[in-house]
Amino acid sequence: MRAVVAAWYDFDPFHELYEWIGDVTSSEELVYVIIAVVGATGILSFVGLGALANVWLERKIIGRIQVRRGPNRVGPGGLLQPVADAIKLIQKEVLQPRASDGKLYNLPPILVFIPAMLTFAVFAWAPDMVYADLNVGVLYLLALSSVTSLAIFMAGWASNNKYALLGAMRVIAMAVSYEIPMVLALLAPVLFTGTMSIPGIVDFQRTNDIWLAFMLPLPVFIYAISATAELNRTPADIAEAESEIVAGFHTEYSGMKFGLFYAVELINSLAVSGILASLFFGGYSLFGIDEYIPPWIIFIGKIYFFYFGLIWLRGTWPRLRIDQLMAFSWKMLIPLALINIAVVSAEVLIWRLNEFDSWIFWVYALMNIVMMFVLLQFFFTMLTKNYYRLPRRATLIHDVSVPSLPAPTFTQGGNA
Amino acid sequence: MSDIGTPPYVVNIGPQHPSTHGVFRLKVTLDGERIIDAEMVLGYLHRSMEKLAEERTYTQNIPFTDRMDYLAAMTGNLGYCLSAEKLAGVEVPERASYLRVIFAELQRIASHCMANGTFVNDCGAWQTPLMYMFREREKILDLFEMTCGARLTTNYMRIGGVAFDVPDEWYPSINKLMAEMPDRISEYEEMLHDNEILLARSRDVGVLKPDVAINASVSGPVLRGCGIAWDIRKADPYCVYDRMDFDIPVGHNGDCFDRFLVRLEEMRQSVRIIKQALEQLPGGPVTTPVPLALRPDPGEAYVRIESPKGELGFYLASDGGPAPYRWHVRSPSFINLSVLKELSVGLSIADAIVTLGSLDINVGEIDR
Amino acid sequence: MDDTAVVVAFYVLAAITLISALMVAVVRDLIHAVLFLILSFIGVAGLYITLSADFVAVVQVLIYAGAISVLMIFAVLLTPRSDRDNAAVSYAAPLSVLAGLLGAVIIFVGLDTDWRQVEGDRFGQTAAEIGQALLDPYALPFEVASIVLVVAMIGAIILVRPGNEEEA
Amino acid sequence: MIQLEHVLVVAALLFSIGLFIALSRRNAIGILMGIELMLNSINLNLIGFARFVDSPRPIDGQVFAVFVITIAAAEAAVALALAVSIYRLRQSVDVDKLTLLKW
Repeated sequence: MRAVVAAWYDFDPFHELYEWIGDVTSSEELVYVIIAVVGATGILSFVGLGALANVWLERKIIGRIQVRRGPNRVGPGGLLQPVADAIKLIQKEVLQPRASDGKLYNLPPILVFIPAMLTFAVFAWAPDMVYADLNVGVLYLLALSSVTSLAIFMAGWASNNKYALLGAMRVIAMAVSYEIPMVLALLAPVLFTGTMSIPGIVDFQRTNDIWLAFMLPLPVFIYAISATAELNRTPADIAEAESEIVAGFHTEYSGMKFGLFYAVELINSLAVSGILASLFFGGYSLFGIDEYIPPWIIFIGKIYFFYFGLIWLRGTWPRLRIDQLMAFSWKMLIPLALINIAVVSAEVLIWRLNEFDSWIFWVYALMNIVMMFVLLQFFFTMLTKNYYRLPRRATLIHDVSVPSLPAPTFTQGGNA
Repeated sequence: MSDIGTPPYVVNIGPQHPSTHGVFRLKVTLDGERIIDAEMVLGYLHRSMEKLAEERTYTQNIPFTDRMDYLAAMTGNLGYCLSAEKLAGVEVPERASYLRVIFAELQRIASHCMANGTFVNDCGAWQTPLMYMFREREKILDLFEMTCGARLTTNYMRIGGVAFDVPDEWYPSINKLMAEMPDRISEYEEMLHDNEILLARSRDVGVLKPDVAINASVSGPVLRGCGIAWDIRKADPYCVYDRMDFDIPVGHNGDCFDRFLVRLEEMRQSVRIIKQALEQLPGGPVTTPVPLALRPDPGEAYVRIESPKGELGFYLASDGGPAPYRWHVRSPSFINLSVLKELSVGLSIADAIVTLGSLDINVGEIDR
Repeated sequence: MDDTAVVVAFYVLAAITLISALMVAVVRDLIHAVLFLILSFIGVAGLYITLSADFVAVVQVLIYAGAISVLMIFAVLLTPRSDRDNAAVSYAAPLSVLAGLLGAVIIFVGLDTDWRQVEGDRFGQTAAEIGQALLDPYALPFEVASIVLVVAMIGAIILVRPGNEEEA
Repeated sequence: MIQLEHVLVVAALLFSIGLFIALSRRNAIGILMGIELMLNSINLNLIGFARFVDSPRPIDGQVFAVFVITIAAAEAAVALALAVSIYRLRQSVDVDKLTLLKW
């Protein structure tokens, strides 16, 4: 793997650091510990800086979407706005409702942080820049996302607030519904590549010079939607639905505790973008261009590309109701994912049995893209036909006309 | 999650809540997320305007009407001044009538921008449609500012006319705005008509039956949303509306989306009216001199106008003194709100919020 | 170094697992009990990792912490507040003695038996191996398990279907 | 170095805690929690045996653990559905009050 990257920059901190420390000391344990600490620091600083940058990006881009300028007072172009936000949040009083559930109330802001950070451990930033190459990487990501929903539930429960409890119930219900399409969608790249390790999947895409997204457009769609649902972002932000249940599970959190929830939402968005980028869009590889640009820059670029997509979604769409969101999962995403799994397994079987070259991937890509459009068209028509039954323009009438109506049936003020 | 049989769960939506459009409280009993009972609690914004008015002269009462429906101050002014003029028998110059129509219709556009924007916000959009609609609302408020110096609480109409004539730079501004407004409205339609999520959230949600609407005395876009073509501007024309050519938009189904559509289309019709009024706008004075301490003869007057929210009625009774003996306001928000319980029982919390948003209430007007 | 780390991890995880399992029995609030149960599940998952069963560990987190505990939370929230206590029956003390005795017997048997132990870590890609085992020697149990799941799903739906109330 | 005995002791303790919980709770959901803990201890044993005990196909223990997790999920779903419907019938999930079959 090492031989592949031999470009002009040859930036490979882990490997070179490893060798350098290896020269200085002969203690294997020391090298191991140092590398672990350096890697963790690197990932944490990326995540921390990323969260700060996301605050600015999100506010700026949403501002642009909403025909306004966004933050532009603190620092050049409002760049210091996140710092100002953070300072404001830190110095705010942290209120705790008296009826809240003591320790349980203080735990969730910390607990949600752990899975958010852990997600970044398995990403492949460059061929040799992998912090933890788990051979169950994909399942590990799914397990982490389910832990996040539990922490959010704890927050809602411990606040002892009715809005918060409603939000918590919604989170739990969503977690149950959207875990299934998510697992089924992420199964498809695993089937194709024959490995659950993230670096392995990225490597498959690099060696075959194809993105799995071409072959598996449907799982990309399913995963992206389930991920927005798990992230609690519009159009699926029902857990914190501002207009309905105030702020959902974090209604009672103020100051930096709220800040942590907010930061975790941004970090999780980055994580989801990272998963999309590495499982479906080639990770650090870019059709050979990664020989000339440091791969980790490509990977971060891809992460921010998908993150922009998430911001765009938030700036554009209204929110679905919880039962519609559930119906969307059970009636559309799960059947689609099942169909997709059947088709993909057949394709993988044909490929493996006949030992075809990688040209077959482009055939599969064509087939699957066509299949995706047909299926999506069918399901969308089925799900939304009721909404188009009436005209979407008001009728114009020139003169006043009041129809004669049956006897009053109105009961307001009486019983009811 | 309807029939699991969980214990009922009482939630207070409001008085502090992001989408009650003011300090209004809806106490709902939930089964899961479904509302099985709803109780409206009003009065958090009660400022006792009707009683205060009995101690003030007729002219001094005009600012109160700004602060009733603070999103449509012009129509509040207009309705009050019309009723005071009817009580005192004051004639209004023609130019003032035209200006009143223009400003009332501008106010209607501004108010509908606000209503539709917050409605889509209540459906969960992250402010974007609201910001688009605010763009046009800002321009309308600029026109107000040019004319009377205030943007929100305009206090522009006077008994016997309007306070000021429009300045010269006002004409190019309004012409430009009216030229681009139809495109803007089309832009909103483009943005929102084909949006499946908006349709899913508002089609068939909060369906108001025509008979219920009429029996509840609902008016305005809420009434027209259920397919009844009723508009005071045509049924009982005031100012110079009888000289204008416009249509009444009506909905098909009476659901939240229809109310939204009716408001969008009404903005178009308002633009039409303003264009005609600008063409016909005569010269001359903008106000009839009226004594500052107006003492109408004993008697009473009731005038109703079509405010952006519906039928806004002003009842004034005089005992011959400088202050009204009794002032009563028939506020459309209050009466339109009365169907909320009928509409929201059986819906989920999210739908009830959308329904509340589509009724376009203004708590300043409800509580007065 | 590797070994000591694993041993320390094992002891810490065992302590977490057992203490939180005990807390499930001790705490009064049912929701707290469920949350301690989840902690215990996660501790067990950690133990699996120290026993080089990473696939089972992740599945444990996914199924127990992600699904079963969510079901339990739902069930708790669907019952009224008054029923949300975690009280023990009045004869809990003799039961604890009984459970303790049984545990002692199991420990004794476990320590006393010769288990034909072998040295060394034998697992590489457990996920792939489990997959092959499920499809080759255990194909029939695998299918039966899927049928059990379907039956359980249908059964659960029928049990909580709204129509049942009239019959009751 | 972890020995099989360590695993067995932890699993046995977990099992007895689970047994105690399952026997002593009055709440149906509490009983289910005890059963889940017992199943977990069994899984721990299976994994431990797979790791340490000589056998022709060592992965068998883990496969069994996967099966046990599967069945536990099914069992939990049905049991919780039962608990909810019992609550609907009797307005209580206290197993001491479920005396419908008592003669």
